[in-house]
Amino acid sequence: MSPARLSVVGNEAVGPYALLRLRRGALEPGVPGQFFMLRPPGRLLPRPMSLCLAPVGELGFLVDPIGPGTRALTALEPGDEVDVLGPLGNGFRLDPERPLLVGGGIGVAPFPYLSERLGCPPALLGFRTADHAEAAALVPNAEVVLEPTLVTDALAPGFDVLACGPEPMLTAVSRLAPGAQLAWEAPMACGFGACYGCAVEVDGRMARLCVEGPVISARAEMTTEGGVALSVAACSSGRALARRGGGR
Amino acid sequence: MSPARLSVVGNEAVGPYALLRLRRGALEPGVPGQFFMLRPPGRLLPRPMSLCLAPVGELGFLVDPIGPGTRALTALEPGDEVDVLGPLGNGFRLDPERPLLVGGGIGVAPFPYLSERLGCPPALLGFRTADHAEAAALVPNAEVVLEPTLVTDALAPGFDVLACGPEPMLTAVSRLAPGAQLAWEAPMACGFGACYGCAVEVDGRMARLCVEGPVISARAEMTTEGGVALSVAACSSGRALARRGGGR
Amino acid sequence: MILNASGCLDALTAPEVAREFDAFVTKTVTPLQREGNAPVRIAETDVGMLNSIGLANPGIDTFLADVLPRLLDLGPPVWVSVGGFAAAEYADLCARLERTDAAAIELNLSCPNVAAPEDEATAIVAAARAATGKPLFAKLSPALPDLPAVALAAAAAGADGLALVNTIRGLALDPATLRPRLGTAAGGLSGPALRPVALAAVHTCFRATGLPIVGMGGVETGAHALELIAAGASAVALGTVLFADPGAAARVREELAGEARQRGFADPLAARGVAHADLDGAPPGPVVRVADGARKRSAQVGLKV
Amino acid sequence: MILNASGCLDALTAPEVAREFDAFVTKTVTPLQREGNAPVRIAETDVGMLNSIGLANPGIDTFLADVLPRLLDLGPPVWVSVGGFAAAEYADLCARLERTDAAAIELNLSCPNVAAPEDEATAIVAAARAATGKPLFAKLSPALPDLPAVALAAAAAGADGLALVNTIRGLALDPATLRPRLGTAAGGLSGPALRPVALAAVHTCFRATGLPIVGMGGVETGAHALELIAAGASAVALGTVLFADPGAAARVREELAGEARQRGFADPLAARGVAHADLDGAPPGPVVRVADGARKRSAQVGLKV
Ligand SMILES: Cc1cc2nc3c(=O)[nH]c(=O)nc-3n(C[C@H](O)[C@H](O)[C@H](O)COP(=O)(O)OP(=O)(O)OC[C@H]3O[C@@H](n4cnc5c(N)ncnc54)[C@H](O)[C@@H]3O)c2cc1C
Ligand SMILES: Cc1cc2nc3c(=O)[nH]c(=O)nc-3n(C[C@H](O)[C@H](O)[C@H](O)COP(=O)(O)OP(=O)(O)OC[C@H]3O[C@@H](n4cnc5c(N)ncnc54)[C@H](O)[C@@H]3O)c2cc1C
Ligand SMILES: Cc1cc2nc3c(=O)[nH]c(=O)nc-3n(C[C@H](O)[C@H](O)[C@H](O)COP(=O)(O)O)c2cc1C
Ligand SMILES: Cc1cc2nc3c(=O)[nH]c(=O)nc-3n(C[C@H](O)[C@H](O)[C@H](O)COP(=O)(O)O)c2cc1C
Ligand code: FES
Ligand code: FES
Repeated sequence: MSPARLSVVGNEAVGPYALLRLRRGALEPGVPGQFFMLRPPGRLLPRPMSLCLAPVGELGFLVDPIGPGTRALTALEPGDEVDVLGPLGNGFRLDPERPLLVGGGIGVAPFPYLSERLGCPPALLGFRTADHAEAAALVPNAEVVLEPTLVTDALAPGFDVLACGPEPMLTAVSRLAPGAQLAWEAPMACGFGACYGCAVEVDGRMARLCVEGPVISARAEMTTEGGVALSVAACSSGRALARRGGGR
Repeated sequence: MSPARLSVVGNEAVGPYALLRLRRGALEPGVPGQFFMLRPPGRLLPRPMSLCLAPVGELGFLVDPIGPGTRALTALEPGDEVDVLGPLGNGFRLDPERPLLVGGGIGVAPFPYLSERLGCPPALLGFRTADHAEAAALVPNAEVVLEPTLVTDALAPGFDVLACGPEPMLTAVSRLAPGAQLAWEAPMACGFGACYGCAVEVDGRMARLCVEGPVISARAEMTTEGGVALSVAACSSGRALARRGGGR
Repeated sequence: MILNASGCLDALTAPEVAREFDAFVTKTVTPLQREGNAPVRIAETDVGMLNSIGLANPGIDTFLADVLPRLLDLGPPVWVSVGGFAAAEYADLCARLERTDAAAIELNLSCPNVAAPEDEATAIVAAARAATGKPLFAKLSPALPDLPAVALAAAAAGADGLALVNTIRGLALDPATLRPRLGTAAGGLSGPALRPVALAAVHTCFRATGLPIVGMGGVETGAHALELIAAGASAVALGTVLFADPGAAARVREELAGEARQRGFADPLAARGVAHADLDGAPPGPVVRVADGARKRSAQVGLKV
Repeated sequence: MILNASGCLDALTAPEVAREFDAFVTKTVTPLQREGNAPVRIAETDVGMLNSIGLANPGIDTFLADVLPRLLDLGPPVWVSVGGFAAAEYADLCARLERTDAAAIELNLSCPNVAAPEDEATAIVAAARAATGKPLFAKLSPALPDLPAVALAAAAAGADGLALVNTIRGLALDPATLRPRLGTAAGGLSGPALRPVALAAVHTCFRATGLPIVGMGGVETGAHALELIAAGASAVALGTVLFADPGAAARVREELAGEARQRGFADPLAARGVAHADLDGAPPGPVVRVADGARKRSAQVGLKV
């Protein structure tokens, strides 16, 4: 199990984000919601990135440059090479009857590929600014809300929600849509179960998000870092996971 | 006392060496035999380099790529910038009556500038291979010997020797030409007396080569790293210094 | 011989990675189950990574019942790392492992809670020695005022080898908030920053004890591995590098062979200890006599003295 | 407040560099003259530098007669770093400095030779305290099993502040010959690798003692300095960075002011200890009460408690 060295095909700005396109090589795109570990040049550890787009022969990632690793990824240029491992973790179940994609900020990253695989279901996307909202152009059938309006303000009942976004959003969504599939985040060093770094507390026990997530549809007693206990839908594996608090 | 950021004008191969030319900025070239600290990109510590050439508006260095620092210097390209501190240390006295430059390998580095300042005196240069000997083209009036012939095999008496080269050569030269001015080397972290890293043993006492050297014309009891004690000519400051053993 | 560093690989979730090692070392097992520390548990810095996993493990009961049998099924010999808070706990853990097919036991002595690490090492290793006939490796922290003294104490108490080094304490702040990035504030620093520290530890402990040493700390390449061997290691373990390159075992093994050949060594282990030899060819300084038991038990797991 | 790290600047050969500091710290002075170690004494690695200078210094007699008067003439306050092998030597060195204009004394406690660093620190600091009324800073190695305990012992014995951290042991091999690059084999590792180690040390010792701390270890930028202050430092010292950038004091001071402003702090010291405060604004954990004498003497050299 070695990372593949993929070459950069393109890296274009999408609002404040960058759409990094890599030649796919022998890697499979996997299921939407699965992720890949990308090693930014000059950094010790790889960074988890959801697959955003899977055009023929390519893998596309939407990167939010928030720290040294993501900034190094957004600085890659065509012809550069990057080590990529994946697909990893558990993606979304693709069997919902009335799918609705609900996401916020860089949480929309997995939606273009997810939307394609689900036949372009409706999507409800929240962003901080109009600039950030440029990413919505990657998602077909999207309705966009901007802060101070929140996706939860606009969420209609009766859908099978597939959500990805900052923790407070996921928490709020899980209250309104108890059957939702949620894609969580946690800092990850390895992405394949080796380091126990991505452990989050679920039902008073620690579970590795990279092994049991990142997509969870759960109804369990989940405790976030801030200590807020809430009840979310029971997941296939019977557990729920919380990503670390703080949010970005 | 801050290093100046100089931009690279050119960096051309001279045999296995590289001639790195920098825009001089506000720096003085100093006296031949003095040195500058150049900080290779990506490295923690700067590296000492003798000034090789001082064309108008430029400083030129001849670099032997033997390790990470010197390799990074030889990889610099026109337009790159490099932090430079100097001139530092004590150079050659320029008052000898019958000067002869004696050098070996990368030890020829200070000679082009020295030769210019002394009016192109004769030079005797030793190299390992014909490829290395390409550096002799930078020194006017040079006679070249290749291994197995050594400069000391060809050294005629009656000259005021100014020498720079590997330690065994300097040691041998100082035996044949007791009045010689010798330019020694030692690993240096700072070049301005701060770290005590460049200390070498002289007369049973440790002295900082960057402060009291690198050029010494000495007659004193000098102990090299290998423990060989030898007598070399007394220097103006009444001391002699040995550079670290091993040699390259 | 290339091992993984304890806590840096779960052979059950990544069996194909584990099978590339000559032996597999478990995450440290403690008497009782431990959930580990609250998140965030990892952070990258410019010189290494910090972790505050907190010895998360299922405890010895579940480990023996559920985990070890599956690990043994994978193929490579299994070294079990054990940790506790008192000598009696280590002894008990070793006694429980005695009847298993574990190939060796690594005593994680890296978090001593007392002011005299020599005494602590002596007590723990002696208790463990009394409890097991398996090869015993003492894993030490490099952050000790007198590391070789602790290594000697472990050797005298019956350790058959050493595992060097564990992480050292470090902390990183979030640049924006200036708050610690890890939930526990400080954590263990591993990776590149440890490289010179590990070399110093292996060098001094080899000289002091002559015991076989599993060297680790920031190894990323075959050249790094060869340096640890030259300093005195008989085996090399890979930790942090596995997170970026799970295939590192095979790569490092190949690079190591090439680096050794290039320097004229018949095989990598022929370079063991050369850092102690004078350049003029004089042999390394006095080699400490290693007890016959330690010699024999180390050989069992393929480590030469 | 920005100082140089002991041993990283000779104010007499580079007075214009020294004058950029708020106070100048001398290289450690010992009772007798020391030539230092045989070359090679320095080596760069990928994560820091190694040195084995070996406390080269002229000895206290020559220091008092020839060096100190010239240092005092330079302008900035002079802190004298002292080192010895027994408490009585430290006491004697402090007594000799008592009648000078040295602003403060740094006790270099970083090479303890005994197994119980707490006892050693207590003995040395107590002896020094009895010998001088000058502000006393205990400089500690981070490589101790229980650093805060040693810091507390130093505080209890009368230290007015701490200097954290000294180097940790490292070793580098020549890649071609696989022999140690330093003449002494191992040496002290400084620079970037120390950054997380220094942050952890300052963080834990601030919490344990509340004493003013001179933080150091790999500081290259104002952001690094601000992190040490956030962890608990009242002043920051520059070491290895000076070798590449002798003008670092002025640069770091300016960057530090900018970094603090950018995060909404009126001045850099307003950020002192914020790493200990909860993000929701709750104040940092229990602040240890600092003795009046320590408070007063630290204030003398401009360090707030
Ligand atoms: C399964 C998964 C999929 C992801 N997919 C994407 C994606 O498609 N596009 C994208 O831009 N990002 C994605 N992320 C987040 C991305 O991995 C992190 O932003 C990145 O690792 C940060 O690295 P850095 O070096 O840039 O910043 P760092 O310096 O590591 O972090 C900057 C700040 O963000 C915080 N932080 C870092 N990682 C995380 C995290 N995982 N969760 C919450 N806070 C964090 C840090 O504590 C710090 O405060 C994903 C994360 C996971 C776990
Ligand atoms: C005053 C002075 C002037 C110099 N002028 C020049 C010059 O004009 N051109 C030039 O190419 N080089 C010159 N040097 C030598 C040059 O500074 C070193 O080769 C360089 O610092 C090596 O750095 P590195 O990172 O490439 O290799 P490193 O990894 O630092 O060293 C590679 C090998 O060389 C050895 N080594 C490193 N530095 C020295 C040294 N100073 N003396 C002996 N052995 C050493 C190391 O121990 C190691 O074995 C000069 C040195 C001094 C002291
Ligand atoms: C995430 C992580 C978890 C670790 N867990 C353990 C452990 O359980 N027991 C142990 O003895 N060492 C543990 N270590 C230390 C490693 O075994 C190793 O000693 C250290 O990381 C140095 O090697 P490296 O630089 O190659 O990572 C852990 C290290 C990391 C990074
Ligand atoms: C060349 C050198 C010499 C040093 N000499 C001393 C010394 O004499 N006394 C002392 O207490 N610390 C000494 N130190 C340690 C520094 O004062 C400082 O604690 C350490 O280098 C960490 O800071 P830095 O990473 O900024 O260099 C020395 C460090 C170096 C690099
Ligand atoms: S990221 Fe390493 S275990 Fe999940
Ligand atoms: S190189 Fe630092 S004192 Fe000479």
